[in-house]
Amino acid sequence: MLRIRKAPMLAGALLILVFPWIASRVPAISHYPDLMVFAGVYALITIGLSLLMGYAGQISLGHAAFFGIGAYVSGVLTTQYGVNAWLAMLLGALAAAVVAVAIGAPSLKLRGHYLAMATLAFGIIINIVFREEARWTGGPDGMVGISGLTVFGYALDSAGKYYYLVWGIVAAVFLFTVNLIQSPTGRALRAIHASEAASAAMGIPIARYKVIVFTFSAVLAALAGSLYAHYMNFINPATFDLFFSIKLIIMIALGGMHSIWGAIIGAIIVAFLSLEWLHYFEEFEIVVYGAVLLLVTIFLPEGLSGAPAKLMARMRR
Amino acid sequence: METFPFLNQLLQFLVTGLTVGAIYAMVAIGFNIIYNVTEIINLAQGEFVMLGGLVMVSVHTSLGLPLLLAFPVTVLVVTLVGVLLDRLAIRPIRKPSVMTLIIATVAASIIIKGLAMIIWGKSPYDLPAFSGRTPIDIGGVIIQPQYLWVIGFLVAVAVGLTLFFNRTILGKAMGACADNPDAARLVGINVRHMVLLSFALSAAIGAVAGLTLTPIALMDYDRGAMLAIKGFGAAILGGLGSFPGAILGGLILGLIESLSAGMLASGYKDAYALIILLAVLFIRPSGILGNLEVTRFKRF
Amino acid sequence: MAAESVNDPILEIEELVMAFGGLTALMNINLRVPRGKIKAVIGPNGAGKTTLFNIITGVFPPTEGLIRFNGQAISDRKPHQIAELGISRTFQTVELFNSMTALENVMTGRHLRIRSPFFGCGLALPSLRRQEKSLKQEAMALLDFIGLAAKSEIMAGALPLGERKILEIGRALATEPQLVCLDEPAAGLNETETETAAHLIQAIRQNGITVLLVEHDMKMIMDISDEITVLNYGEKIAEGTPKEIQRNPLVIEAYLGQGGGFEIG
Amino acid sequence: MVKKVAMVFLVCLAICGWAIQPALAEYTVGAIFSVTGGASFLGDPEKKTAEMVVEKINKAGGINGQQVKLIVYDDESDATKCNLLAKKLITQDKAVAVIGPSVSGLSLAVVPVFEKEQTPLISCAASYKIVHDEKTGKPYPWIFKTPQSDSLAVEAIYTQMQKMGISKIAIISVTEAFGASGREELLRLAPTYKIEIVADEKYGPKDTDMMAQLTKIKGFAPQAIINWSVGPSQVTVVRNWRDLGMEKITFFQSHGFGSRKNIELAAGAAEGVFCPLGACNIAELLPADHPQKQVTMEYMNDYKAKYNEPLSSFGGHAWDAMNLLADALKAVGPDKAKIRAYLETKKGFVGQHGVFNFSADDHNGLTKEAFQMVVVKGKDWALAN
Repeated sequence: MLRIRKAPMLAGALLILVFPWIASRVPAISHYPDLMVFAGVYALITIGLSLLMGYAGQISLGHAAFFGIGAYVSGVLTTQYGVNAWLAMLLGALAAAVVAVAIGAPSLKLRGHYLAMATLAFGIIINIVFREEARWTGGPDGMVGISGLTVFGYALDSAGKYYYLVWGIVAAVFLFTVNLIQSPTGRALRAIHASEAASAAMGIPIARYKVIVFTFSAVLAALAGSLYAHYMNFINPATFDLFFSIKLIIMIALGGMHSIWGAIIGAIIVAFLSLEWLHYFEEFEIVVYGAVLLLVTIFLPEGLSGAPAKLMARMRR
Repeated sequence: METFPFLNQLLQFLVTGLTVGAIYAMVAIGFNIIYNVTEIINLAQGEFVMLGGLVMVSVHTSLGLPLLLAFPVTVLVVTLVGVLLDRLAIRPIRKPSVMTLIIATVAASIIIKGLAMIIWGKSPYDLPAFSGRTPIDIGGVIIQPQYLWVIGFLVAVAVGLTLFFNRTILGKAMGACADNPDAARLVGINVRHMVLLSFALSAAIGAVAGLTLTPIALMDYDRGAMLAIKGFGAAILGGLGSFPGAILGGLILGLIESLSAGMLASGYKDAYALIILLAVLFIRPSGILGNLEVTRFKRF
Repeated sequence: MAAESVNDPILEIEELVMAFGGLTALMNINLRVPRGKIKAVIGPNGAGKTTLFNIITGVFPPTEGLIRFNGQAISDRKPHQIAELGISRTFQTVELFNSMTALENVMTGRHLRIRSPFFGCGLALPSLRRQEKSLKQEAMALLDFIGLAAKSEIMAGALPLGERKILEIGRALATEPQLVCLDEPAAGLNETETETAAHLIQAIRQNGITVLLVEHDMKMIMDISDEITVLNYGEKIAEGTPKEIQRNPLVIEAYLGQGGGFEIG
Repeated sequence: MVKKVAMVFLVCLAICGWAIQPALAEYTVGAIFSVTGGASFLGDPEKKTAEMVVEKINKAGGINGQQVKLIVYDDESDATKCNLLAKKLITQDKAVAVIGPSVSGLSLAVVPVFEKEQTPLISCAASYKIVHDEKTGKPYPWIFKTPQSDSLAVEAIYTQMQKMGISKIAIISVTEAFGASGREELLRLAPTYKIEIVADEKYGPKDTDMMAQLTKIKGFAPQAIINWSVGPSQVTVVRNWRDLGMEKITFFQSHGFGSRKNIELAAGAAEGVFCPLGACNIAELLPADHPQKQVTMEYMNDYKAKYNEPLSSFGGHAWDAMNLLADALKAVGPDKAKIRAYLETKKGFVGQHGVFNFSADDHNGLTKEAFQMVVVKGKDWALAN
């Protein structure tokens, strides 16, 4: 079940590699690489979140806050203190890690809905800070003038170039996570999800693992935040509000909670739905979005990543 | 200009806080009714409140039904939406895990919000206050008549539910489902009906909260989510599943918001309320009146 | 730590009291588990046997009293720390990792014996890959020992109850414990399965691992136990060899008084 | 299996792609408004207005004989979407120029896009930061905006206060971009007008009640209160002010109050409230010789006839932006650089919110005279003396 096969991974990588070329040939989708940059940013967050939710069984409704911490640390340090963008990215991830440990250690003792509320509250509080500390963050209006990224003097100043940066990072994180799941650590996480009592009896330090995974997912979210900030050259608090946290959960649910593939598929689908496809429905957009989500929940409780297996099972019958 | 003593200010904060808190408490009660029977947090709870306000606007202001008639009609309509929510979004899920059920309620809340936008548009609506808008002045503390209605309805809902759960067979059956669905099934209670009933009941309470709130704060299609979150916070603060907890949690949340808005930096008022909520959870992981042993047995 | 003598008991419980709210589940229990033996705890339902297990393995701290493992007080330790010290357990309700294969369950049991650095795992370091390979072999050997080698790739949740119970014992053994606490390993099993379980428990003792056993199947208890303690309503009413216990009038009364059958094989 | 899914996906995309290739219109103009989401009170009338204006132009034979194709996108008050839509309008829809976005924050979010792609943008949002590059101290070359800057509204209010002898005030604002930038200007300009701010309170856009903040303000006994917000909360705050018996403390609303709907919603509580408004809100009150009398009356009548709802001043920003752009297209044709140059030198453009005089140093082109101070009297606006 958990053996993650190499063939789909290679196919996925190839697809990602040639996608901009394909898109450039088709006028109607020529802007899709631009969308894919955001999908990649979301995917970075959902990979971590899927590890936390699908494998360690812990919910978080506050990950938009870590996304924001990464973005704001990058934004503030580069624009106001002239810090190198890559260093700022690292510091953003570090800041997120520190906050994650501080909030995760007490929160992850909570169960179920209580944990959901605690992370939700945390997310809202951080968002209020982004909004109120206008000296640093620019307040609700947002923050302008965040520079783009350069690699050895080569500017990543177009969707095409940034696309490869973001998806390169996604690929690396994906590989890392796949390794992790198939390692003793991954087994321990799944064990915790299956039975905390039995895991503890096997000597697995549950609290520590939960905090580690929470922190890892926070770091990934912060990294995504930095990438977002340098691509948009602009950030505002509304991007990192609790509705984005809920949107992340929707991505995970649509893609499939128990699969890292699901995290990526969910991120791409939701990015395209909400940023592009649903626009065609105009005022019915919100209703259609809800209906899609509801239908997937009803008919594909395992998410879209579970669909091919389900389809094959039905065909065999 | 006349002076305005601090004590008066404080009392004013309390009055305001209790009123807002009463709304949160009603939303929290709605959460608890469904949670107790199904273990689901129904994130569409706030949409019931929004619908309560907007449907009332339609039947009272637009159709011109008198208040006394518009009230039951509104509650009935929203209750129907609650029933539909259960039938169309919750029951069709074949392998229900708590997480998928919650996602389903999120989806439902998005749909309801979208439909409300199409039906009522994006502008806010007003309702006439139930007994006029002349403020009552008690020793310098101002009370809007509508405040009394809000608090009155909270009391009515609390008393009504207490009687329902303790005195009626249906209520007792629902209570049994909440304690142990398997055992309830064994003694012949139709758990599905109870789930349906819980959605209907909590939609009705949401509607009451919405139609009493609208004369104070107006109503528009986009209000539901924020009210749901405040109500969820209240339910958690008080202890999930506990009705006295919901009322306590709601009132405390309202009071903190009002007091911190009045006495501290008002931009951070929501943050203060949430920080206190977090602090309570870290000390009492199952809320003020929640039972840790019970939460352990709940699936999620 | 003082040198452990073969004659010292591996586990000592002194004046243990456990109260849940107003209800006293265990009252002044004294218990010694001799090293390298099979010790059984029996008693009617509600006697407090599982509670005793939960306290020993750190699920909840005792209200009063002392627990010493190899001479070291452990009553304030967390479950995973107690596992680390060398006490492993099974559960009355079978707590396997159902979405994992039998092999993975046993591999997870070896968590304490392997290294699992977070970043190393993510980077799939060669040393960890080698470790994983030998881990698999060790786990297979253990599955072989408990007789489930053929079922290694089957999901634990899909196994029949008898094999699930055996697998759970195997997983407990994978931690390389000095003391293994088995909570009703034969409950719900048929005669042949019970026999398999009994053989396995004896084999465990032969490997030098002490067994603490809670069980209702009196035939099995009497066959394999070296020493038996009887609890009733949270109190210890008797202790001794199987033969002594069978003859103890208090024990007979406790069981008969409760209306339950006390089959002595 | 993922491969299969991917293949199907790709094929779908390709089919969609060829099927809906955009047909090239003569003059393609883009628009981004917050038609839904938190700022829909801005985007909704703006979209309606822009569509109405274009319809009128096309009915009259278009510009230089060419029809205008207006592509309106809804950014849903979301920065990410806004950014994507801006790029899509420029690169894919080949818009010669874009009007919008509705919100300051989102306008700021797309400034770098338009600067990079060298495409004119006429924003419909208020903040002066949109047309002020802090690095150069001058406007961004490609960015213009039609709404009066918040600072002009603040100056109009402060000027009125000086006339009324008010010097001790409290401010209260919503914790959204609109309220935050207004608050910033209120704080910044207060010393210039010798006004002391004794209380600075905030509330959330979805708050049900502002009694606590107002009670606190009451304790400071200021001469006036300025509220800076939009949407339902600005109605609630006026009602609370009335309920608390604070009529002696004069209430000033921002220009965000500029819709008669708000007076109606306030249910009598808005009586006596001051508010700076653009000419289009009070077209019928303007003297016949007012330069904007004609255009504002025309807009008001057209809008009411077409949409059967009261005019909101925000729609006027889109009217100004769309007509400015039409004017430029008529003069120089669909050439981005020429449009930009034309707009920068445009003088005396009579719009809904004032007479615009652009220059290289001013890409807004308005003065505080663009605002009229009005007061609510008998459930309608009346010019304040």
